[in-house]
Amino acid sequence: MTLQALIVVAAAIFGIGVYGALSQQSFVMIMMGLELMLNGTILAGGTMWAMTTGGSPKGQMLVVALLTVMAVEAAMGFALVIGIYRVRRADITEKLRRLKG
Amino acid sequence: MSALGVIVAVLSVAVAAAVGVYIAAWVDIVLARAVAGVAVRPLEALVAPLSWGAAAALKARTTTERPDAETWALAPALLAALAAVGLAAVPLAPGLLAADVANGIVLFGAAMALVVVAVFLQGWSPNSPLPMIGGYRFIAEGLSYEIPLAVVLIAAALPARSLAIAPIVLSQENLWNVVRQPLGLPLYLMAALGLAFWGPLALPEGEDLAGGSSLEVSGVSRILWRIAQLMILVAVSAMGAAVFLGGWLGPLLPGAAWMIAKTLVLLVLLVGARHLVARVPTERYVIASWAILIPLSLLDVFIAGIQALVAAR
Amino acid sequence: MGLTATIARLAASAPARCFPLVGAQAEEVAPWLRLDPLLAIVDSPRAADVLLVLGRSDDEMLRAAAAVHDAMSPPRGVVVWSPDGVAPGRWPSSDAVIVREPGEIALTCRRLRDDLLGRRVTSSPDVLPDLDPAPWRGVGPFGQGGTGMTGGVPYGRPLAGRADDRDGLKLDQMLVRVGPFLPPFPPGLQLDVKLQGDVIQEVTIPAAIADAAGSSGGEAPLGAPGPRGHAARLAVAGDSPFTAALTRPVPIAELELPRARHHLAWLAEALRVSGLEAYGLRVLKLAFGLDLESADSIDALDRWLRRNVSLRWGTSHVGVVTGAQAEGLPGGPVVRASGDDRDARSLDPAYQRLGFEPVVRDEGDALARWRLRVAEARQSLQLAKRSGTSESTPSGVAEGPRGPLAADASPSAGLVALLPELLAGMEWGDAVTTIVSLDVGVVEPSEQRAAAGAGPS
Amino acid sequence: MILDVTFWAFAALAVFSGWRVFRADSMVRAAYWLLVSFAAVGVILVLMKAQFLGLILILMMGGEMTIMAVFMVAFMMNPAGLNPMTMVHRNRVAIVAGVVSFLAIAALGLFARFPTAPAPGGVDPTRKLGVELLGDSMLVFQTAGVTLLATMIAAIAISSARGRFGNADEGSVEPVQLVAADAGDEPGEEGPR
Repeated sequence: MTLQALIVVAAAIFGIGVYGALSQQSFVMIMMGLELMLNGTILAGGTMWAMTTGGSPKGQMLVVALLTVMAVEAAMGFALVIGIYRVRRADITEKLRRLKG
Repeated sequence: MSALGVIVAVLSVAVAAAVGVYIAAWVDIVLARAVAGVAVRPLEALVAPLSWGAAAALKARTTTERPDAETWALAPALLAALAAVGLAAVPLAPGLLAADVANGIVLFGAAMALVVVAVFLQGWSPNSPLPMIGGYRFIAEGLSYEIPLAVVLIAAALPARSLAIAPIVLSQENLWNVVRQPLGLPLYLMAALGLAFWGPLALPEGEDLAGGSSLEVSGVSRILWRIAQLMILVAVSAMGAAVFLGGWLGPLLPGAAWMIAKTLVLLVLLVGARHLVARVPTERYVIASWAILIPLSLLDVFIAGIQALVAAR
Repeated sequence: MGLTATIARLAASAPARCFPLVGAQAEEVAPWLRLDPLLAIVDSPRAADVLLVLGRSDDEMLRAAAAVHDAMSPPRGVVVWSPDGVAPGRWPSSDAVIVREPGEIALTCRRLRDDLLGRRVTSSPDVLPDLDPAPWRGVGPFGQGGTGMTGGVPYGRPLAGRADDRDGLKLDQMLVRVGPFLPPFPPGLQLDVKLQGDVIQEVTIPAAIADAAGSSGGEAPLGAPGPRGHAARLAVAGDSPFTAALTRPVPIAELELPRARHHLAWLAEALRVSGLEAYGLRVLKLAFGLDLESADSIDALDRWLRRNVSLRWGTSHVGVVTGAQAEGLPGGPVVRASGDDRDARSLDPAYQRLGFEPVVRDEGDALARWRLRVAEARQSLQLAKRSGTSESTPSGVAEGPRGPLAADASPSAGLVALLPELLAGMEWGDAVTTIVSLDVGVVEPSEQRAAAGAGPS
Repeated sequence: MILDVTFWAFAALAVFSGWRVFRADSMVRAAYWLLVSFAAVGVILVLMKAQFLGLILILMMGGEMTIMAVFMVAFMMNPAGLNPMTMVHRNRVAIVAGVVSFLAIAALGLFARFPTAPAPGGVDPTRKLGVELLGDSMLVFQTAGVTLLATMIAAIAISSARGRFGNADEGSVEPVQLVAADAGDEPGEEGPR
């Protein structure tokens, strides 16, 4: 369990997340891609804290911040999905030609 | 911890789970007979869980039309595994702790937060309407029991200044948390009923859904699911005993005996609730939880915080 | 001795788990089976050893029963009992065990279960062919259905349609046919329900059940589950004292004790559906052994009901039948719980001499109906005690436990017709509470069809 | 040794389940594969002595993924995977982007030089994190709290049916011709789904 190995794993998770976020049509699936990217980021952040900071809590702070970001992303994402669905009956990106309300 | 210690601790979890489940089933039968006004015959009732289990196990497993077979098979195993993790986080006697982690309360909370996944899968997988409604119900009420559960556990951890459970037990040397935080245990027990989808909060498996999420289950899976559910009850009882009733602390008797006695008291309370309290409608439970139980649990943690501040001065 | 033998021996000491299908003229028998220690009445056919076909059923019910049978997990067996000497040809599988005396039902089930465990009897085979209700129809590149990515009718079933809901979103709506053997429902009650989550959007009473029999038969996952003995259905049963009272004088005690017994048996069932099965059994025992001296027990029961906060919580303000709705009903406890004092007994001179005053409550909700029935049971005991040998006066209308009986009418048709109006917008749990609190007596789909035809337009 | 084996097992699980998320036909399975990925990362964090963070991650994600599963079922067609499903666009571009970002970050991890200062284990990390959260980084922590509060309010405002100017579905509707064009692509829009 070396830093290099951990970063490669985190990169793999992040890469899959990028693929998902770019390729999926459904809003919820796009959010899953974003979450997966954040998952990789959390792993990388945790790795940096565990391997390079000598236990300084600032590294863990970063992960806490990432968890907050994830919560915000999920909540706002779901709210937007509901909002757009309510107005446009759209649940995939192709149904949205314009972002203007 | 030595290898031997680990083996002893893991074995103790297995034994505690098995014995606890058996006792819970027995208490359930005895109390049901007492409430129904039938001759209780406690010794005869000792065989009843075994014979019911055997009868269920001899049935073949049937399937529904196009179920999600893998997740269906996974659900009872997941529930049992989560209950075992929860039980492992509880010190059963001084030094006898399978999951000796610095964040025992968080471990317990994480395991219990995943129970919703197991119950939802159990309801979703058979591809059948009534079980699915049961699964959805459990998600709908999920936060209503999870938040009070987590908040009162945090409040109980405050006086100990630790998230590990052994220090929480030791912090009750002079005064048990059930006295120090009078709101804690009642709120915890109410949340525990929701978590174990048992009795008044058996919403996903209520009689109005003819058994709900486990309606379509047959054979060994059916009995496994019931065992896993009882394991959850045992785990929450043990945690409640450790965190609110002073765990192994007590005069004269050895620590383990006190722990067992206190766990049994909570277990009987929880099991008995099923026969005396009617099932609460989902919507009214959720409203009551957000309007009453969650504010009360926040009050509980607030009081605990002030007490901790005063004690620290 | 091997492990298997040990398990089999243990299993043999468990009660036989039965899933009863209650047909016409079986409600006098069905409720009391719960009191028998040889049996355990279960909620799901998946857990049952024995399918118990009680009473007379028509072909539609037998088709549904076949689906229930096939949902049971082997080893399984069938026991049939019918009051009119049994028509063995009716049940499609030939290996059904036929019982002639109601008293032998429990023992027969238990013996059959033991034989199944001991492999002396083979498990009964599937009745219906294991076929898809319709072939998969896919046209897309991945085998998916018709229009768009999600259209099509996999196995003959359309995917959920969308409709307005209370959140202003148009989400999927699920059409489910429930009954006729759903354990919390009165036996025979069948409803088409449009569900969104567990909110009921629309309820319709299947008008032509025969036309749709294929789907109700094939839908095993629907949990076609079963029956339970609802309180005695006295409406049609030919020999009940209430129908007898239509044409000839009947001692009042012989009317009032069965009425109290009916109400208590109903209460036992209502308690069971509310999650208090054990207490329900206590009430059922009380109902079974009811005599003129049971008044104190009923008082204790009433006190317990009033003090039980959780029951009040689950039933108050649920399923309110308004005064206007009650006016359209012929009468009965449901009407009296909505502030209407119609009771055929108040017109009977014999009852007037006893100082009879109908029990009335104003709230009209499920709680009012619960409390009213307990109060009526109490009152019935008092009347029976005071009546001595006095007899009722036949007038062409008699007050049955569910409402006024006339030669050609049962009180339940109006209640069934009221269901669509009453249940729309309710959560499933509240809807079940409401249906149970109405004490509908439906057994024959034909009767239900008549109700659908006569529904409010 | 045991640590390494455990780590690689969970690392493989995290990556495999992350990949399965976009290959599952059933919406519920997709959401729970993502949960498995998060749980595996949580376990890896615990192995790295960030016990509190790992457990909190699992605790949070258990709830969030369940909500996600319900959203998928509510908003997507074919939630149970009865129909095979792929719903992708610009697949090739996305694959290239994914591979490139993987290679870039992995290269950074492999070839950049990082200081070596492993964190100590025990109770310490959690305690230190607590002191940091309510000490030096109090402001950050408070900001996170306020952000979450703002998110809650915003989420309710966006998703609620009634807005300042009446019901959300009245008024703010896409221009007619675009709706018509959409309807051309997707004739099944109002049909059975």
